[in-house]
Amino acid sequence: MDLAYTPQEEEFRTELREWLARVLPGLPERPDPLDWPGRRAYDTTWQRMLYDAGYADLQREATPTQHLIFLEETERAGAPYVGANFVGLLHAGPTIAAEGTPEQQERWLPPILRGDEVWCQGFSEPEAGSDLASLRTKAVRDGDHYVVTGSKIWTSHAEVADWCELLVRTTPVTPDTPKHKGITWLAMPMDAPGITVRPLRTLAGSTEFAEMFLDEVRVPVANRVGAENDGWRVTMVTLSFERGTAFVGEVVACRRTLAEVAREARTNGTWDDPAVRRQLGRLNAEFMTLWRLTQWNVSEAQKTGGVPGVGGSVFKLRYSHARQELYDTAAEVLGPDAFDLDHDWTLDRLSSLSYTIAAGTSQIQQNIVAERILGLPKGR
Amino acid sequence: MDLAYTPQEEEFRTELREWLARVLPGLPERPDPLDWPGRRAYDTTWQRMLYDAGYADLQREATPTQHLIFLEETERAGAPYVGANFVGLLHAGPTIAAEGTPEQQERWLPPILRGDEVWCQGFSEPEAGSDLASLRTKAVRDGDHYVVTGSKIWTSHAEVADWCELLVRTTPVTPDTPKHKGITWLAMPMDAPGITVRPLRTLAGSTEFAEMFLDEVRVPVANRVGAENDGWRVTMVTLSFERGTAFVGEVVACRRTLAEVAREARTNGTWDDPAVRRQLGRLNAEFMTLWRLTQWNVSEAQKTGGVPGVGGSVFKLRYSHARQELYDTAAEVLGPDAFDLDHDWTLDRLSSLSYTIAAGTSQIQQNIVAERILGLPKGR
Amino acid sequence: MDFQLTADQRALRQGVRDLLARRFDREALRAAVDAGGELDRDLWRALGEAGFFALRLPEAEGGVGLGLPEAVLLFEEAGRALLPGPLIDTHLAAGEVKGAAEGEVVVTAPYGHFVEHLGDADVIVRADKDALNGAMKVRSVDPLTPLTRLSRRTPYPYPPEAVLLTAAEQVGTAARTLDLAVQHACERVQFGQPVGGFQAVKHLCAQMLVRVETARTAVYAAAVTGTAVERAAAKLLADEAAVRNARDCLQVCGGMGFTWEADVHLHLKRAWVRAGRGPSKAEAEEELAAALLGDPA
Amino acid sequence: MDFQLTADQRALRQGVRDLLARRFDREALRAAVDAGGELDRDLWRALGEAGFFALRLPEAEGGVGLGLPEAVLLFEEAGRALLPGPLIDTHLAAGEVKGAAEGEVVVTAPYGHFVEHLGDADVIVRADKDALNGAMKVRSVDPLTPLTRLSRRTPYPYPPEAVLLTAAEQVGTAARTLDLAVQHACERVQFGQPVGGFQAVKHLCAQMLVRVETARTAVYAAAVTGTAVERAAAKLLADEAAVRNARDCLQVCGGMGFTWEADVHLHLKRAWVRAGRGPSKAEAEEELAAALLGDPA
Repeated sequence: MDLAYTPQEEEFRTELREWLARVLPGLPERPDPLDWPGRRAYDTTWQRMLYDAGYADLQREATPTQHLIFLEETERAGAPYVGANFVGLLHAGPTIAAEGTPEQQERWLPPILRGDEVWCQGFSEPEAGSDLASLRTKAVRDGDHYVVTGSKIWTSHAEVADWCELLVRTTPVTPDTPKHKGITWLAMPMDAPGITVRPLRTLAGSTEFAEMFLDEVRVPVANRVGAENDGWRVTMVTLSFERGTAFVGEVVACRRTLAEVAREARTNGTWDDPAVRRQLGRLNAEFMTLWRLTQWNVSEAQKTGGVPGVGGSVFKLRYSHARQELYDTAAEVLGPDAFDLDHDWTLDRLSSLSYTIAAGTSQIQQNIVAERILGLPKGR
Repeated sequence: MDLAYTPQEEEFRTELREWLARVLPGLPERPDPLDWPGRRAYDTTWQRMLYDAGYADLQREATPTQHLIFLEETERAGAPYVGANFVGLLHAGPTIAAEGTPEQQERWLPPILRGDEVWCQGFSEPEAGSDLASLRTKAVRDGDHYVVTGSKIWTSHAEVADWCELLVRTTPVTPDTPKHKGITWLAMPMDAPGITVRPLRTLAGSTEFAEMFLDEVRVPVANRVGAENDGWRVTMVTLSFERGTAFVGEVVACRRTLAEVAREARTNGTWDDPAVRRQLGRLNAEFMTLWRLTQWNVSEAQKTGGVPGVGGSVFKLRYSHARQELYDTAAEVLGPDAFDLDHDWTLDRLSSLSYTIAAGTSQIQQNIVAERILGLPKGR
Repeated sequence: MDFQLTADQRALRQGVRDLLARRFDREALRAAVDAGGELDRDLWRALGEAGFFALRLPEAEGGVGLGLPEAVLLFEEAGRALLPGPLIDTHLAAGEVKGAAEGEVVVTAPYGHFVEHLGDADVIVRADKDALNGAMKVRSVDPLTPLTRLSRRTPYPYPPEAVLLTAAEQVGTAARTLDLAVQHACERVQFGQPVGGFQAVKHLCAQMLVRVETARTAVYAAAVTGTAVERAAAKLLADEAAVRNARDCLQVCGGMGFTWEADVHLHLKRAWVRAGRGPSKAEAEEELAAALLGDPA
Repeated sequence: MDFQLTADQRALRQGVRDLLARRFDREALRAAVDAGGELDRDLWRALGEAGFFALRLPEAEGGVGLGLPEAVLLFEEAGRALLPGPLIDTHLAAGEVKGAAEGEVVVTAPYGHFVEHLGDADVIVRADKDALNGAMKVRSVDPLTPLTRLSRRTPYPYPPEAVLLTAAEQVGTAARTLDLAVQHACERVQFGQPVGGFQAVKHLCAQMLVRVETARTAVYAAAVTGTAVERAAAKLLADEAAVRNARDCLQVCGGMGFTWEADVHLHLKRAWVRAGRGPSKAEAEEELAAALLGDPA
C-alpha cells in the first residue's frame, strides 16, 4: 500500500509536463461556447496533437496509473478537455475495440484517435431515462439496411458529430422478449437523410445537449456492432468496466476551485466566520479523500486490468454530492456575486445540479450499490 | 386565524393552575424507576386526584384546546405524567368507548378514569413490528372462552397491569383471508394463568418494556370488543383519529430543555462558538414551530372533532428528528459530561433514539404521508 | 384559540389563486421569462385593482383594511405562481407612494447590494440620493428578477414585514415544487410503474410536504404574533423549505427537470434570490439563539 | 503507485480477524459487557503474543517491525470486534514501557478530561504525578469503556498516531454496523419480503457503504503519508462514518436494534467515546481549512 509513483511513472509525468509546457502556448484561442464548428475544430486539433505526441490512446496503450497522471497533469496545466472527442474516445471507441469486427475497428478507430471523426451518443430517449432499456426507437430491417425511426435526447455534440453510437429496438418487447433482449447497437452516419437535431436548453441556459429526431434513417447493416438484439450486452461491456479514471480531471479541478474559494473567503472576509471556514475544511477532507479514492480505484484497475463499474457508483454518489456542496459553499462565500451569471462559479453551481441525475441518478446508484455490492434483495 | 385563547379557555387554564399549585406540593416522592408497584401506585394516585378534580376524562369532556392547555400546564408545573395509565386512557379506553357494548363500557371505563385499573397493550410481536397486521398470536374458541397462545413484545407496564388490550389472530391467513381480516380485539385479565412477563432491557439500560408469553391463556368471549375477526378495524378507529394533542407535553418539555442547554452553553463557554450558538438558534426555530404546528392541529381538531392520523405523521416525522438533534446538540454542549449516564441529558439522548422507530418508523410514516396525503401510487 | 384559516381567509386565498391562474398562467410566465422579467403593466394594474397592494391599507384610506395574516396568504400565492416584480416593495409603499396602492406605479427599493427590477420601477424608496451612483446591472441568475448591483451595501435595513412576506413567497415555491414533483412522480413511468411508486421518490416527496407544512405554520404564526423571533424562524424555515424543495423537485423530475422548459429551475433560482433578502441564515439563527437566553418560553 | 493492500497486509488483516473471532467472539463480548468492561488478562497477553502491541516496534527490539499502514488494519479489526481496553495507549507504549509489547501490562493515558480503563491499568503514561488528584469514576455511557473523569483537562496532547488509530477503530465500527444492518435487512421479513427489498432500507445501507469506503480510504492514505492534514481528514470522516452508520444500523434494525441484546448500541456508544478522543470535529475542520490557504494541492 503506497502512494509513491514509480520511476517509470515519474518519467511519464516529466515528459508529459515538458510536452505540455511546449505545446500549450501555441494553442489557438478557446472558441465561444456557442460556436459549435469552432469547438469541434479546437477539440479535434488538440486530439491530433495528442495523437502525434503518442498520447491519443491511453485507454489501451498506457497503464491506469499513467492515464491518471495524464488526466491530472493536463487538468493542472489548463490543457483542453476531451470535449467533442468524449464519446469516440471513451464510449463508442472502446465498444468497437471490444466487440467490433477487425474491419469495423480499422474503419472507425484510427479516425477517432487522430481527431478526424467525432462521435455522439444516441442512448437516452424522452421516455427512457433511468430505465434506459425501455427505449423505443425502432429499427426495421430492409435488405442490407436498418430503417430507424424514433427520438433521442441528451445527445452532446450532435450538431458537429460524424457518427452516432445508437441503441435501437430491433425486436418489440413481449412476454417472451424482455426489454433488454431486443436492442441493437448501430453506428449511424450523422449525414444520413432523416436526422433532425434540435438544441436542448438546460437550466444553466446553455445548449450543451440536443434532441435528435430520426425519421426513417437508413443505416447499413454493416454498421451494426455485435449481433442483432445483442446491443444491450455490447453496450454494457464498455459501460460496466472502468479504470477508475472517469473523474480524475474533475477532482483535480474541484480541489483547485476549493482552494480558490478559500482564498476568496480570506479576501472578502467571510473566512472570519468559523462556520464558513469549517465548511471549507470539511470540503477539503472530502475532496482530498475523493482524490485518494481515485488513486485506490486506479491502483485496483492497474492490478486487475479494470474494475467493475459498481465501485464507480460508490465514488459517484459521494463525488456528486460533494461537488454540489462545493458550489453551494462557493455561493455562500461569494454573497452577492452568487447571483451574477458572469461569475464562473454561478454557472458551475447550476451545472453541478445535474451531477446527482445524469449518468444514473443517485437513487439508481444506491440501488446498484445495495443490490450488487451488498447483496440486498430486489424488492417487489 | 389567531393564537389568542378565549376567556373560557383562559379560565380553564387559571383554575387548572390554581389546582396544580394547591395539590402538587402534597404529592408523595417520585418512586424509583425500577420500583414497578411504586410507580403504579404513584401514577394511579395522581389519576385519582385528576378524577376527583374533574380532569380525568379530557378526551371526552374537554375541547381539544382545553386538552392542550391541560397538557401544557401540567408539564410546566412538573406534574406527573400519565405513566401507567397511558394505555387505559389513550388507547384501550377510547377503543372501548367507541366500539364496546354498554356493559363493557360500564365495566371498564370508570376504573380507568378513577385510576383503579391499569391497562397494557399487547399488539407488537417479535415478528410483527412495522407490519403489525402480520401478527401470529393465536386465539382458538373453546366454548365461551378464547384460548390464546403466542408472544408479544414492547408491552409497557405489563408487570403491574390489570388488563391487556390484546390483538389475536382468530382466522389463519389464507388467500381468501388477508392478514387484516382475521384479527380480534380482546381484553385479557393479566392475572389469568399462562401469562409470563419478562422485562426487556433497552439500549438505555432501562426496563420500561416487557416481553409477554401467552401459553393457552383463557379469555372470556365476553371480553371481546367488536366482532370476531374485526379487531383490525376496531383498533384503527382509535389509532387513526386524534386531536393533535399527542406530543403537547413533550414539545413543552423540549423547549424547556433547549433553553436549559442554551444556559449551560452560556455557562460553560461553548456559547462562544458561533456554530453551537446557531445550532441552538436553529433548534429554537424548530421547536417554536413544532409548538405552533401543535396549535394548528389542535385548532383543526377543535373545528372538526378530530383529525385524521396522517396529519400526525407529518408532525411526528419532524418532531422525532428535531428531538434527536436536540440531544445531539446537548451532548456537544455538555462535552465530557455527555459520556456520563448520571447526566439526565445523556439518558434522554439514548431514549430519543427510539423516536424515529417506535410507533411507526420514519420510513413507514413517509410512506403514509406520500400515499395517503400526496396520493402517490403504491409501488410494486 | 383558533389557529386555522377563517372562511374569509380561505376565500381570499382562492380569489388570488384564481386571479393569477387567469392573468398569469403558464404561457404568461414563459413570456415573462423570455422578456427577461420585464413587467406587464396591465397585470400590475390588475393586481392593484384586486387589492394586492392596498390589502393592509385602512379602508378609510381606500385600502382593503386587512392585516399581515391575509398578506402572507397573498404572497404565498404570488410565490407559487412565480409572479415577477417588486411586489413586496410596492405593497409596503401603498399609502406612502401615490399610485402604489392602485398598481399604477411600480415601487422598488434597495436591499443589501441589490435593487430588483430597477428598469421597470417608477419610484425607488429607502434610498438616499446617491444610492444608485455606480450601480451596475448584472446578468441575474434568476431570469424573472433583473438585478442591479449597488456600488456599496445600502444602509437601510430590510423592513420586518418584507422579511415575512418574502418568507411567504418561499412557502409558495416550496408548495408549488412539491406539486410539480408529485405530478411528475404520478405521470412518469420507468421500470413499468410511475416513479412515484418507488420508495425513494415517495420519501423525497414526503419530506417536501413536511417542509411545506412546517414553514407555512411558522409564517402564519409570525404573521399572527408579529414578533421578531417568530419572524426569524419563519424566514429560516421558509428559505430552507423553498431551496431544498426546489432541489428535491429537480431530483424527482430527473433529466426533464434539468431543461429550461421545466419550471422547477425558475423556482430554485427565485428561492436563492429571495433567500438573499433580509437576514441571512446565520443572522436569523443568532437572533433565535439570543432569544433562548431571555425568558423561558 | 500501488494504493492497494499487499498480500502480506491482507494476510495480516485476516490473521487478526481470525484471532479475534477465536479469542473474542460474541459470547466473550457480552461477558465483557456484563463485567462492565473489565479486561481479560489472558486475552491481553494473547494480543501481545500475536504482535498487536509490538507491531511497529523494530525487529531489533523484539517487535514485528511494521508500520502505520499495518497498524490501521489491526485497529480497524479491533474496532469491528469492539475489543475493549486501552489498546492504543498500550500499543504506543510498546518499547517505552516494559511489558507493554508483550501484553504483560496494561497501559493507559489521560486525554481531554478522561482516562479510560484506569481500574485495569498497570501503568499510566502522559500524566504528571498529580494528574489523578480528585479524579472520579463516572457511570460511562459505553459499557465497555470505564471512564474516570479528571479534575482538570490533561495538558498532554493526544498523540498523532493515536488519532489515526482511533480513526481506524471508527472505520471498524462503521464497517461492522453495515454488516449488521445488511444481515438484518436480508433476514427480517415484513410485509411479505425481507426489509432489505424496500428501497428506503437499501438506500440507507448504500450510504453506509459509501461512508465506510470513504473513511477507510482516508485512514489508509493518512497512514501512508503520515501528514497532519490527512490525519485530520481521516479523523473527521471516520468519526462521522462510525456514528452515522451506527445510527443508521439502529434505524434499519428497528425495535430489535433498540434492545440491550443487540450489539448496535455498543458500537454507537463506543463511536461516541472515540469521537471524543483527539481533535474535535471543529478542530479537525479548522486544521483542514488552514491547509487550503497553503500551497495549492
